[in-house]
Amino acid sequence: MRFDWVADNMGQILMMSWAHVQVSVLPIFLSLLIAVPIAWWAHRQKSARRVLVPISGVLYALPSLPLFVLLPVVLGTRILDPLNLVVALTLYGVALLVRTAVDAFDSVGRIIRDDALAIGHSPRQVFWRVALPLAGPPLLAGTRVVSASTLSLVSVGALIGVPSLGYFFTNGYQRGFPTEIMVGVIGTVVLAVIFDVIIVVAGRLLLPWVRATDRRRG
Amino acid sequence: MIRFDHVHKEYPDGTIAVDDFTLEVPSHEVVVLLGSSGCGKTTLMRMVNRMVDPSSGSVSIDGDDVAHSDPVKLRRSIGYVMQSGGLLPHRTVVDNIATVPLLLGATRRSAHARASELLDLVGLEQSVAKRYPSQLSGGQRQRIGVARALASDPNILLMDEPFGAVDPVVRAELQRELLHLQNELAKTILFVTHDVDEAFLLGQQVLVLRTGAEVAQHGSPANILLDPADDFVANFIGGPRRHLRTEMRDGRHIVVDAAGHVTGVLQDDRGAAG
Amino acid sequence: MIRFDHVHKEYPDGTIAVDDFTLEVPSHEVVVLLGSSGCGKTTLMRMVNRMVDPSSGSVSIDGDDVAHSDPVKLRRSIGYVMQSGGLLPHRTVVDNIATVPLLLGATRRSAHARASELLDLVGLEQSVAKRYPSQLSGGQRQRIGVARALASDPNILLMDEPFGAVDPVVRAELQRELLHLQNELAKTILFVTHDVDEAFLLGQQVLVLRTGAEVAQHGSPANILLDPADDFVANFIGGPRRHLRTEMRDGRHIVVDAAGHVTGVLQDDRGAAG
Amino acid sequence: DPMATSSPSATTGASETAAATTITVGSARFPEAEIIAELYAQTLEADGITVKRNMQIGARETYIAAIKDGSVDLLPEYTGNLLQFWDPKTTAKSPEDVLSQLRDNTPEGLRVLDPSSAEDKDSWVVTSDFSSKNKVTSLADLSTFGGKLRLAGNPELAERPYGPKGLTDIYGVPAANISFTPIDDGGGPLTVQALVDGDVDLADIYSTTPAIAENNFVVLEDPLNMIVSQQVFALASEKVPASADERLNAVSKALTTDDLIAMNARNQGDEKASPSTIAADWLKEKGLI
Amino acid sequence: MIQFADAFAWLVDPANWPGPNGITARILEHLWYCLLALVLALVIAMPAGLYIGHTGKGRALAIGLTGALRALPSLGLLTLLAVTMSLGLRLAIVPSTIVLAILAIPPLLAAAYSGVEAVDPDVVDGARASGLNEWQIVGRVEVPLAAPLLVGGLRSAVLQVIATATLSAFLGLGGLGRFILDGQAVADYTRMLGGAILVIALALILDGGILLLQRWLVPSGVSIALGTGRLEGR
Ligand SMILES: Nc1ncnc2c1ncn2[C@@H]1O[C@H](COP(=O)(O)OP(=O)(O)OP(=O)(O)O)[C@@H](O)[C@H]1O
Ligand SMILES: Nc1ncnc2c1ncn2[C@@H]1O[C@H](COP(=O)(O)OP(=O)(O)OP(=O)(O)O)[C@@H](O)[C@H]1O
Ligand SMILES: [Mg+2]
Ligand SMILES: [Mg+2]
Repeated sequence: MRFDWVADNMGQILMMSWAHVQVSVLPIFLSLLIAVPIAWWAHRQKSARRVLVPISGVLYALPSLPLFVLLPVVLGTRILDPLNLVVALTLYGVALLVRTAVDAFDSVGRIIRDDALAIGHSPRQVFWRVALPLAGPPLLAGTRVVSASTLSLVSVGALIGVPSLGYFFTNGYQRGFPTEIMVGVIGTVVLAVIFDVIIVVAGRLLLPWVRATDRRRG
Repeated sequence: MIRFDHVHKEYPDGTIAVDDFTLEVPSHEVVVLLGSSGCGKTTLMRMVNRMVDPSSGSVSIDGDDVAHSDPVKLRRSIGYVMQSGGLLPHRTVVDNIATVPLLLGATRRSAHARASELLDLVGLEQSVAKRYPSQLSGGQRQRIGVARALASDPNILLMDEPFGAVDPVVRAELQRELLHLQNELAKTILFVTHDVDEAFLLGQQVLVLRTGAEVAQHGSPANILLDPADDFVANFIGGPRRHLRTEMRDGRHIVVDAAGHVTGVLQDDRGAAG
Repeated sequence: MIRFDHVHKEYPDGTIAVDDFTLEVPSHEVVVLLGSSGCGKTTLMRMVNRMVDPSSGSVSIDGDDVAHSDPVKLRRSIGYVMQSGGLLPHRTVVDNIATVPLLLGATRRSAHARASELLDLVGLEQSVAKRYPSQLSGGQRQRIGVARALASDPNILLMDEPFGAVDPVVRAELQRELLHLQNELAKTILFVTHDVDEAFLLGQQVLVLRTGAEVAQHGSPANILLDPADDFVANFIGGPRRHLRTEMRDGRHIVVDAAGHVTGVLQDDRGAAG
Repeated sequence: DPMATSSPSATTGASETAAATTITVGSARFPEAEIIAELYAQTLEADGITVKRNMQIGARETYIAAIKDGSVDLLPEYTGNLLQFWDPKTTAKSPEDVLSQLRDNTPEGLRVLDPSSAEDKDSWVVTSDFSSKNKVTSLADLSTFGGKLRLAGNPELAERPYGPKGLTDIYGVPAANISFTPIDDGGGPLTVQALVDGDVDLADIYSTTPAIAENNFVVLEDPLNMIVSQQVFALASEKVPASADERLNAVSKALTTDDLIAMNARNQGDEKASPSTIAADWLKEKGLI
Repeated sequence: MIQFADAFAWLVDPANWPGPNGITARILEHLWYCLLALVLALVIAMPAGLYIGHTGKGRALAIGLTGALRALPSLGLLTLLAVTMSLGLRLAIVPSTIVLAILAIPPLLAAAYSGVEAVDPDVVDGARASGLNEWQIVGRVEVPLAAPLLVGGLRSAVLQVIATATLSAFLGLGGLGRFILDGQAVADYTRMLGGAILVIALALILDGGILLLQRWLVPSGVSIALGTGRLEGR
């Protein structure tokens, strides 16, 4: 590990990290925003579930590189548009989250939703006030997985010219320079940890009862 | 007043849960549905707040068929206490109690003030207000369930085995408190249980049900105890356990059931002498 | 004979579940541990088959400290019935019953033959043998639990609220059958419950426990009923519910408790007259 | 607009002034291209133009598409390869023919600035062992090579006229005798190592790669000019103001093949200097900024 | 959408199938890389996951580790290993296998420990009290009852590995990634798309295969016990 190189190139490292963050944030949000309604639908309707859950599984099997390359052709975007990456990563995020979210809603349980209805929540209120918050913990766990895998996948964008920490992989590879690749790997992991901490903290703020309840169990 | 009129319920899977049931629950009285598991008690009770709609027949409240009312509004106007408590695990106790007032548009402040009053009413300290349901004992949870059901001051309370999940000492306490509360509030209460002692303790009228919610006997507790309509009822309410005799032991009169097991001590020899 | 000798148990989180408990369970007798939730009953019982090891003190069976025995072998020699049944949900009824004999090296054929016998013994039809636990009613599951515990013909049976999850009619039936079984088999049974009636019905000796498994009273059912050691015991075993008097109604003597609730009908006037 | 006349292709982009424009400079995905792109970028910045960088985009197909759709505006290119890319059937060999045909084939909206004398060609290299043992010093010697020839190079080489196909078509090496392993490091360390380890016999390594000298590799001669002249030049879109051409041409004029080798050595050798440092140093040395 | 027609034409063209660079060979190479990696991952993740699930020890560590492994960028790891291990072209399979195994470990590990944890504690308690020893509890109770979750973990590991094995081509290895990388290098979208379709098809076929295997292997008692028998195979 050549620390002098790291120090000399800190500017570029930070720049690439920032670029990395920029393409990662949106897909994480979008996948949550898209997966939750899909999962709610799949959770409530057996027939929808039979179609949606396997389809989300198939998305997961898409190899990333051709997806990145072919999306501009499909979307009519420009070749280097980060939007391509955002769309592709969102697809993966949705693929990961739909199943988790369906399971999360299943775990809330008919009984508790039934109880909420029985005391006078409207079906819409049942979703917003009961099912969604109670599905919160597994959704949060799913979002953490999505965040980690998104941050790791962004670097494949280096193969199609979208700047990110992945630049250090291809460039370091071409130059036979482990330090540079390591910087990319460590940078990605550090970003993943930062994202994870942010998500966990957000979770604590949004789901205060989880901790209160956990403490009792020790 | 709640009226069931030739009510019948067949679930989509073909189960006939209720087969032609008719009953009038007078206002300000406690009527208990007593029967073993699966006989249709919960189904009957949930017809009142339209959680279940009858396949045929009708349920009406004070003469208005509930089928014509908006289910969400209807449910907000009826208190419902369930065996599991049915509390929202992600809301604090005070928020749980305040659920219905808040749904009805009360301000947070007034809803919480009401919740405070109710905590007093059901005999809980104010300190539990900020806890979550999982941080309470079973008995406390059931009290919160009752408080929540009372929050919007409904005329009708539906109680579905509300004390089934707590241990016997706490249960006895909760039963006493319910009687006390009812003395004060005089709600119309439909109460479901499979515990014979509980039914006889709480009900002004008791209905012993067979499968399909068929009424095996309907009457006052003493009535049923003294004159079981048939073997099913006699057996259900305890059979040999209810056939008592007294014995002398250690110089005192004790009461023994048909199988020879001691059930209590005779307090008053005059009574025993008839 | 099972002996608890100054047994103490502190769980890793600091909970003191049992605080200095001593007891001798005579062979071929049923001893009941009676107490409310969390008082340490299960902890005590599980020390016998080393599912829990005491922090100090010792448990011995027929004079041998269980601490010196191999836990797996020990458990195979003791029958254990739990509230939830604890059956293997992915094995058929017959395989569940045959678990221990198979572990002990019996052939499949002989283990299944034994399982068949046990099905008869606990009053189940042979037709349930091939079903899975989830396909049975609660009462049937508990019978299978008893059958499984008896499979290797153990001398000792540990029963942890075995009938707590079934409805009262079925429970009464199971209790009667257990008494009947015990008449035949004469096992040494340690039985845990929080149901006072059940304890008095089944136990030759009953221990009323407070928190920390402190013995509030130890004696025969009649003994405890007639002479509760203190207010705690009196209250636990029913308080006013056990203070009975008789009344005349419809020309018959009925028995009424202290709160005025009817508990039964007096069968025999001669008895009442003392 | 005073700049409108200074460049033949600036007719449509003329309304944009230098100061208001952000120019995106890109490069192919190998280190040298990024260094040259960095030379352009810093030159433009010295001129007061705001520059965005989008380096190491990929292979020619990708970055040419990117400059066409406006994702990037300025790229370093190599004359011969780009000509063959646009006109695979070309027979031009000399630098002059290549350049003029290249200009003819350049699509509307793009312009070819002055080429540099600096060249970086694909080159087929072998180890000195292989060379002496099999008496191979020229591509022409390969047709008589007895065994199977194991080739390595960039994946795109498989399709290039100077790749395996060229060896067959131009030098008569039977296609059946050739196997090709694509390695995605732009003739970098893995390719070099494959050659050193003897995993392959022949590798396509850019002629300015320091590793050729370091490992004593033999660059096979190309008597039939299969690999055409590869002068470095700047390919610009309309967004690059014509006023910048002069400065960019000045860079090309000052750049030599030896400069490329030296800069690559700084980038890939022990120093691992970053393209921007290397570019800044060179530009200062030449008095261009 | 024109590309799809072309890609299918490319796929059904018999000329593209035989030979060392043909589709058949690439599929076999691809499967081989995946198999190696999956076996390696299973050997590491299964015992570890079962141990954690059974004893509850090391759970926090496992959660942290799976999170960290998930965040490790495959491309970075691949290039790093290729550059540092200096194994050359012939042994490029080593870094590729390691990277793919690292990809497969998190879902397998998570499935193993959460699957075992999800088994009703009363059932385990009952088994222990009846005299099953710890191995018997794991083997006869926990593993069968966790089977559906274990298979779920295997399925997502397989999907990811099949999709990501395309990156192995980056090191000069074969596999279906060749079509994608080589196609990308020369903007041959037909070949790229064809390669991608092959990858997806392979993933789906394997996924279906595992599902069938699950139906066939998981005893009916488990499906009945978990109430999964009637549901669609999730
Ligand atoms: N949603 C449903 N779909 C199909 N069958 C149902 C449904 N709900 C209840 N049943 C069936 O209808 C019958 C009556 O059920 P119900 O819940 O009313 O009984 P219950 O008397 O309340 O029993 P418990 O004491 O166990 O609560 C039972 O056989 C039950 O299995
Ligand atoms: N593994 C454990 N770790 C920590 N505390 C425990 C553990 N098991 C039981 N306890 C605590 O020890 C005390 C006694 O528990 P135990 O299960 O023996 O009670 P019990 O009398 O069987 O109660 P119940 O009637 O609810 O079954 C309780 O406070 C319980 O919370
Ligand atoms: Mg019910
Ligand atoms: Mg217990």
